[in-house]
Amino acid sequence: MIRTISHRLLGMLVVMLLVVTIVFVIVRITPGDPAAVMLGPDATSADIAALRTQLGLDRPLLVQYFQYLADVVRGDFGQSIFLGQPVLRALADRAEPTFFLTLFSLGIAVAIALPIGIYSAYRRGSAFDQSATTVAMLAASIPSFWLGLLMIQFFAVKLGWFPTSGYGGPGASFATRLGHLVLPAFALGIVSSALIIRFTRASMLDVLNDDYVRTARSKGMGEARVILRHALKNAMIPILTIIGLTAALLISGAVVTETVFSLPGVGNLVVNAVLRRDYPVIQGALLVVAGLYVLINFLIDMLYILVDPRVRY
Amino acid sequence: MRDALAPDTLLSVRNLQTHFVSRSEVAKSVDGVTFDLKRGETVAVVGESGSGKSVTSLSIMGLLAHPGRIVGGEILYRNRQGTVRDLAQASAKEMKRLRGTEIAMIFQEPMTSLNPLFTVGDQIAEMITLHEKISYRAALDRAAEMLELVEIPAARRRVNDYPHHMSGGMRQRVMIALALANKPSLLIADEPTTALDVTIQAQILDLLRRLQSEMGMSILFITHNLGVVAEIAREVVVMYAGRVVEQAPVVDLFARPKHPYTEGLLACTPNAARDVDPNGVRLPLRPIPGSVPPITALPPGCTYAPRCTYAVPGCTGAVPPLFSVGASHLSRCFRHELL
Amino acid sequence: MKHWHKAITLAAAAALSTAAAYAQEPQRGGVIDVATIGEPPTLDPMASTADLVGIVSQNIFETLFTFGTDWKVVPLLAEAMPEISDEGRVYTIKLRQGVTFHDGSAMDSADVLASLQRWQKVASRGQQAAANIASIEAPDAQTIRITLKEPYAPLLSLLAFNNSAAVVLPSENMAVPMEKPVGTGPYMLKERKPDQYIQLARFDAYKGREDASDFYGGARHQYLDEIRFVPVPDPNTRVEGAVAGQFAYADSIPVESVGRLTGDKTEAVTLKPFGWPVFVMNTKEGLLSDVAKRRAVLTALNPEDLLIAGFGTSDFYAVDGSLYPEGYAWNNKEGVEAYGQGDPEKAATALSEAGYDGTTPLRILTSRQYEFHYKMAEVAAEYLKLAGFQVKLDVVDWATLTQRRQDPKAWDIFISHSPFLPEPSLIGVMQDTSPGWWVSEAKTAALKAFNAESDPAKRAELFGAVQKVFYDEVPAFKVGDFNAVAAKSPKLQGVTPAPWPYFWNAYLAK
Amino acid sequence: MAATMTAAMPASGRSQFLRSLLRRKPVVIGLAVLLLILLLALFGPMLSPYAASKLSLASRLKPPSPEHWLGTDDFGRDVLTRLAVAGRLSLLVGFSVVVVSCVIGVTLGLLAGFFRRLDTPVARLIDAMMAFPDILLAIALVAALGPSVVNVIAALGIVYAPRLARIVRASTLVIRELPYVEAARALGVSTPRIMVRHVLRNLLSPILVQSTFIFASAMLAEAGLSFLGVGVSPSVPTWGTMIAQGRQYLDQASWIMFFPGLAIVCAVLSLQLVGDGLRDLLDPRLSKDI
Amino acid sequence: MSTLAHTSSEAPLLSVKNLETYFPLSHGTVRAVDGVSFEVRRGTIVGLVGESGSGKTTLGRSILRLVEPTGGEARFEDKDLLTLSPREMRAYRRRLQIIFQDPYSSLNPRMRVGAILAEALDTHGLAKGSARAPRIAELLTRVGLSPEHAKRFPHEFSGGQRQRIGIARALAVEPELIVADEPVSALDVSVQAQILNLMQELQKEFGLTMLFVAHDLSVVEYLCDEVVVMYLGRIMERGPSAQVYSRPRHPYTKALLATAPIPDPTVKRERIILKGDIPSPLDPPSGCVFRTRCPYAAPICAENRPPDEAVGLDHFVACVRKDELATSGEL
Repeated sequence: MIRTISHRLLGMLVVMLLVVTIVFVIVRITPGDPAAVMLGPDATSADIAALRTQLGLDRPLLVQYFQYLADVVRGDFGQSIFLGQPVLRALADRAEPTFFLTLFSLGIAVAIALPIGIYSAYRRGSAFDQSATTVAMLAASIPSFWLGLLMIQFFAVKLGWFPTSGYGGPGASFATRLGHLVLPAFALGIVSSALIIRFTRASMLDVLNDDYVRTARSKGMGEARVILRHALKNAMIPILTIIGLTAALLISGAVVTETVFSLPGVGNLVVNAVLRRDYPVIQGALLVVAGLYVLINFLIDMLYILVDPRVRY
Repeated sequence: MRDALAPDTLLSVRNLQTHFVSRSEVAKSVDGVTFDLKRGETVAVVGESGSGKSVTSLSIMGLLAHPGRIVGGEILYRNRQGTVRDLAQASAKEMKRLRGTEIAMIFQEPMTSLNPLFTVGDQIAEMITLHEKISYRAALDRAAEMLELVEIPAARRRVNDYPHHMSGGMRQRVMIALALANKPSLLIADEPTTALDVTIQAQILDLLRRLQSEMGMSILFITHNLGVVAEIAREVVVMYAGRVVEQAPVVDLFARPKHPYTEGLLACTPNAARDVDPNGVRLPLRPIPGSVPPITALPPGCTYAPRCTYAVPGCTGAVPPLFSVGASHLSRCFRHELL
Repeated sequence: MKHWHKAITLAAAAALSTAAAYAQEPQRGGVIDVATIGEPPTLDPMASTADLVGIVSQNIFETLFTFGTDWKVVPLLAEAMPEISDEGRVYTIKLRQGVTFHDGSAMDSADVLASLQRWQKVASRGQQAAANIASIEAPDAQTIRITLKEPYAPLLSLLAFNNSAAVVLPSENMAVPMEKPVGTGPYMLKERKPDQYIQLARFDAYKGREDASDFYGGARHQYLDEIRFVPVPDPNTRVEGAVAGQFAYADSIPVESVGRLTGDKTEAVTLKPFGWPVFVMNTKEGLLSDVAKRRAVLTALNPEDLLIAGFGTSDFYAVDGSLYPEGYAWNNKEGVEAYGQGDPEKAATALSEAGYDGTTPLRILTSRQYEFHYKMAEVAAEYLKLAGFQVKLDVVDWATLTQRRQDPKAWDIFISHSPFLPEPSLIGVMQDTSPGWWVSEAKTAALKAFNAESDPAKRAELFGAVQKVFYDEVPAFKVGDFNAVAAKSPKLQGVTPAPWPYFWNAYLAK
Repeated sequence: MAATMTAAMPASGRSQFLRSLLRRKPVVIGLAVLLLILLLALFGPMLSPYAASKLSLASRLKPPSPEHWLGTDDFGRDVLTRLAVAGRLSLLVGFSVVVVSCVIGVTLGLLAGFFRRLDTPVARLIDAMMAFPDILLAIALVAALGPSVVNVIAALGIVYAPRLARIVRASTLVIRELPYVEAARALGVSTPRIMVRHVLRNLLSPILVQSTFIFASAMLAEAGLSFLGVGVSPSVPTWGTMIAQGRQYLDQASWIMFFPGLAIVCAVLSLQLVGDGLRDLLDPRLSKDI
Repeated sequence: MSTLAHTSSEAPLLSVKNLETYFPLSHGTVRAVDGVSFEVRRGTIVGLVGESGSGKTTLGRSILRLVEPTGGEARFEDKDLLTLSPREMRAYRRRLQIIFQDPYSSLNPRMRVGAILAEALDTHGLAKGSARAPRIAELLTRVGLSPEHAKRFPHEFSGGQRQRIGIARALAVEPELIVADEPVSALDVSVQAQILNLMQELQKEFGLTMLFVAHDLSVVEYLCDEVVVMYLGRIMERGPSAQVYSRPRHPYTKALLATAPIPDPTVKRERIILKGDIPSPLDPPSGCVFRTRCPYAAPICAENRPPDEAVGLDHFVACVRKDELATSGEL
């Protein structure tokens, strides 16, 4: 078990290292001089040269790479050009809406998807299954920003049930802030539920064909118990994976949704950073989000170990 | 009909028909299967792939997968109260009550038939608590006893093991313990040793024989291996392409097969004593020509006719009935006299 | 086609009808949310010319002078208008007494001196002024003396500006970039969450002027407890938020959406006219370094079509070739006949006479930060194609545009806009160094005469000559005049329409 | 996965395969809609009496009518005509992304799956690439490369390549061990030939299925990027830029943004229907009815 | 044809010495084949029997280098196959072929039968150009199919027919040695005999040498001249089939024969039911690997690996107690 965990941990570290490397490569392929970009159009060439030296851009690429690596390990993701604050700090400031948005949309997606997926698999080929599958596919085909716009138009502007945008003003109560998340969370959750429905269904179908489900039935067990105790527990493993994956996808979905709803989250920050040419922020966000993804995957792996005795040795 | 069930008969399958109907085709997987199973006895159903032997067993259990449906015939079963019930007509609720208590089943794949996420003790205890009002603790104790019964070493400790800790043979023992936990009257064993090595197969057959003599249940034993049949069965039902082609007491069947298919099967199994001459020269085997027809495209009349060396044009005209060819010996062959 | 609109000064259009319902004595108290077009890159008003920086920071910081009605320069931190001596070379400025900074320290001439020095270094307008300034001294605690090299009329306007602004900071707070936003303004920074809000709270120790409020000048009343600037880059979201009553004030509403500003929670505020869209041409390099081709561009473009595309209906624009619309002292008709022809055929002829090869692309650099830029670009491209130009539209984001326009090799036309600046010499193309790089003897001569004159009447006349040169050499194409629309809650009273809206004097009606 | 491979549709069954594919109503609907969109994109602009980029300020923001079936936009351009032209680009982007990601993904996956020594590094690289959410990575790449159609295609191609690589790798690992590959090795067939004739050829169906999903994702992602203003230039009509542009007229001319959105939904949905149908047919695991 | 009369002086076609194939895993090493030595004479069929995990399949593949062995040698005529470079090995592959167990997965589902056979010919530059089609037709006819079958895809055939195609593929390159890896165990009983007959005919006709891997003892007894019994990666006993079957000299062989079910209800046999399971190949018992299940195990069995010792002509047994047990009459 300890070997399994340390093995996964090592794997995770390797992947993280590669993630950092990929981000470094992206930094490098950005055309133009980062120093010039940082200093803006009015900079003199002497200023640029000074900053290059200060940033170590005049050193060999490999040295720069290791420097970058060392910085990242120390949690130094650089300084936002536009905001004048450390990237990590800027990201942390915006974590809350993104976190809750992701959490709520995930909750909505799972709440919609699990029952539908399970029942679809159980009643495979039925009218319910067919319509659920089609609706799931439809949901996955809707651009979330488009859905968001339509929802703003209808629920916020026409009906006035929810705020149109933003995250409440300063000192807005938690409830108010959550109120701002209702529409975006639904826009995102509905779109993401599709993937979970399909996976739940597929993985339940898989499991329902397994021999031990037949064994369970041969014991004279009721269907509900067969499905919920024997089948679902086994199907949960791939489903958990997809839920974790969805969580990561939601972060990416948040990029678009936050922009539509003007939520001051990480996604919004990234889009603004692109428009402001604030490269350190883009890179930092990439690193953090990818890191979260790797971490979520690792945690799911660990969860497997809890759920599945087979991985436990 | 129900009254016609002899008192010592536990199960009587009569003209059972189970079809799998999909949009494009009908698979008559079981098409008129008839046999009886007496108390405390073992009947082996033997056949190659596609013969319908497994579907027969699942029909009895009421565990047919989705498009499969019993479309005709009866499965008469005498329950513990002594009432004869037709399982083909029984309600889902009644089947649920019978399964696991009176009728239990073990499967071909010991590796996958146990739920990997629960301990073996838990799975056996679950079987017990499903049908009996006893505490989980007590059920777990009973589970340990069952494991001891099936000769699992250090059974008390292994109750807490997960299936993946066990070998195939051990898992099949667990399956047997599970099946027998509620002391069923009928055990359906669907190719229980096929996936196992010979030395393990011998252990399991031995175990089944012992448990049967101790507990007195009837066994319906599904297999494709004539050697296993010879070892375990009292009565043999030979199936081919969904139909029973021959039925006889085991000694009779091997000594005097009355259906060309049975004869062919026995003849084509290599046997050095018979097929190698005293000088060590190997004589050619006598195989059955052709191959088993797909269940969705069966030939007319006698389904074995195209491969049969005795076949005459008349064989394809009508489905031959089961002819009585000796004491409790039946053959579905128009030309059984020739054998 | 000309002179359609007679109304001249700043007018609150829609506000009047509903205003009556709420007309009452100003109330103290309340908090407002103001939707702005984005997050200001900085709160240091010296460091940026961005309008947004000015809008936010003018509540925190104050300058020596500011603009009163009709863009007349009036004193703010200065006690009064300066004494000008030595043929306009020496400005002696008396400071107001008892003004304190947000940190509690008192303002004196040392602070002003340090601030003006910082301004000359940091601010682009300061650098412009510095070229003409010989020295700045603080002869006593309440006096500042600026000595010019030669008479320079724009100085006071420069000192009055709220962006790239000569704000007064505590002398110990001169770091670049600015560390603490401490000023003397009516509101002080409470909290800033980038991309989320900038929260300003009333500065209780504020010492304002006692004369009557006069546009940016005069008394500044602190009715509101708090002002929060909420960055909402997406114009639709601003509209939706305004309609839903989320914002008391939403800046820069796209004119298409004015129809949506209905209901009891919002109404349109039109600033008429606000400014002018401009196509700046690259006079330094490339296709348009040839004045004949620039003239062909001017001839080809039909301003009205461009304005329709950009602003929809004539309620929001005016076809006007004068660099300043009627109502400004600078308004005149010199050279305007070259404007508004919209004759691509004539342009085509001119173009072939100018020797255009028909293949070199005319690169138009624009962005969608301001939707009307992009729309005008689309329409202009059609006209220029008709005139025979090979047109290449480069639509980039604003950051790229501001960066790329610095490179004379990268573009031929870029699209921008400007409010009507109180001082003409501050207009972008009038600077030799600003992108476009318009330099000519005629320009220099006309501007020099204009800047050196201090008598306003004479200056107005001299500006005609400047405009004449503008139309003669076509360093840029002024598309017309346009109005700015903002959304305002009917409850929010006391807001004067202004290019840089300010919220002192504003109050919430009950 | 092994079952998928061995039971993958053999070519002779092509006509039969097509028949059973066409028996599925969702697939037929999907194919029909796709065909319609393709025809619209290819021939719509030719048939339309309007030029896609011709401005006509006199007829701005006209609602759908017999003259303009889907109305006009803020420049008075015919929305239907633009929709068709934009469809070309959106489809082109989707298709090119599929090609790019196939080339990268299949090569990587095949190499990793076939050569044990390459497996771990490539697998980790795939893991690392997959750690970046698609839109976010695309944004970063486009920001780095600069916004243009080609760069958007390149960025999305890179973003989706690992998905294919992963599937190809997993399948290759399985197929590599299958007896028919062993048989080829036992015969002395060269490795490149085995990779192409025995492995790749049996991977075509999963690649095809995955390609339809990548196509769909790429169209959605392109629309998202364009909507955010970090994708292709707004002067290039794609469905995404049309939505972004129509957004400000949501209230007075909702058709400008509604129809491109609908077009995306239709295209993506039909791609998914077709992909799903293919998968059901090619993956017996999910379609063993009997 | 093949009789039990052989002379051991004849040079073997294949001679395996101390062959080892180890698979390193993250938590140990699986010794799938652990020091195996035997010989196969030209023109004979040698059966390789054992239960699952005995390493019989790995051994067959190791000789063909479809799995890379980790040690020992496999001499084909006078050349050690294990020392050949991949390029040299490729040339040798024409002489060594394999027939697989699973007739479904051993044929590429996307290739027509003709193409499958053509690939075999192409690889070794055989039957080029116009000779191609007749050669393919000939091969198909020889294995009992018809030439028209070349145009079909594998899924259009039954299991038995596919196995025939697999055999035709192996025959296409005219090999000398064929490793038949459980070629009939996936087939229906009624079809098995067809394939066994075919293989025998071909063996006689082409003078093939065959290593026949199987778990069905009766098939091996019938078909093979010699038999090699494996358990946990090692050889327990090997020798002429008639001898081994009539008088097994290893307790394992004896148990194996005793537990194999015989399709005759009248036969009554001594039942030897082995206790327990096959140990994990990750952690095999010391000394004799069979001792944990052996009814005759003694403390000495745990000490050293029992050597292969001759107990008759070409008959070898690896058991330290073989003589003791023989004298006591237990074996």
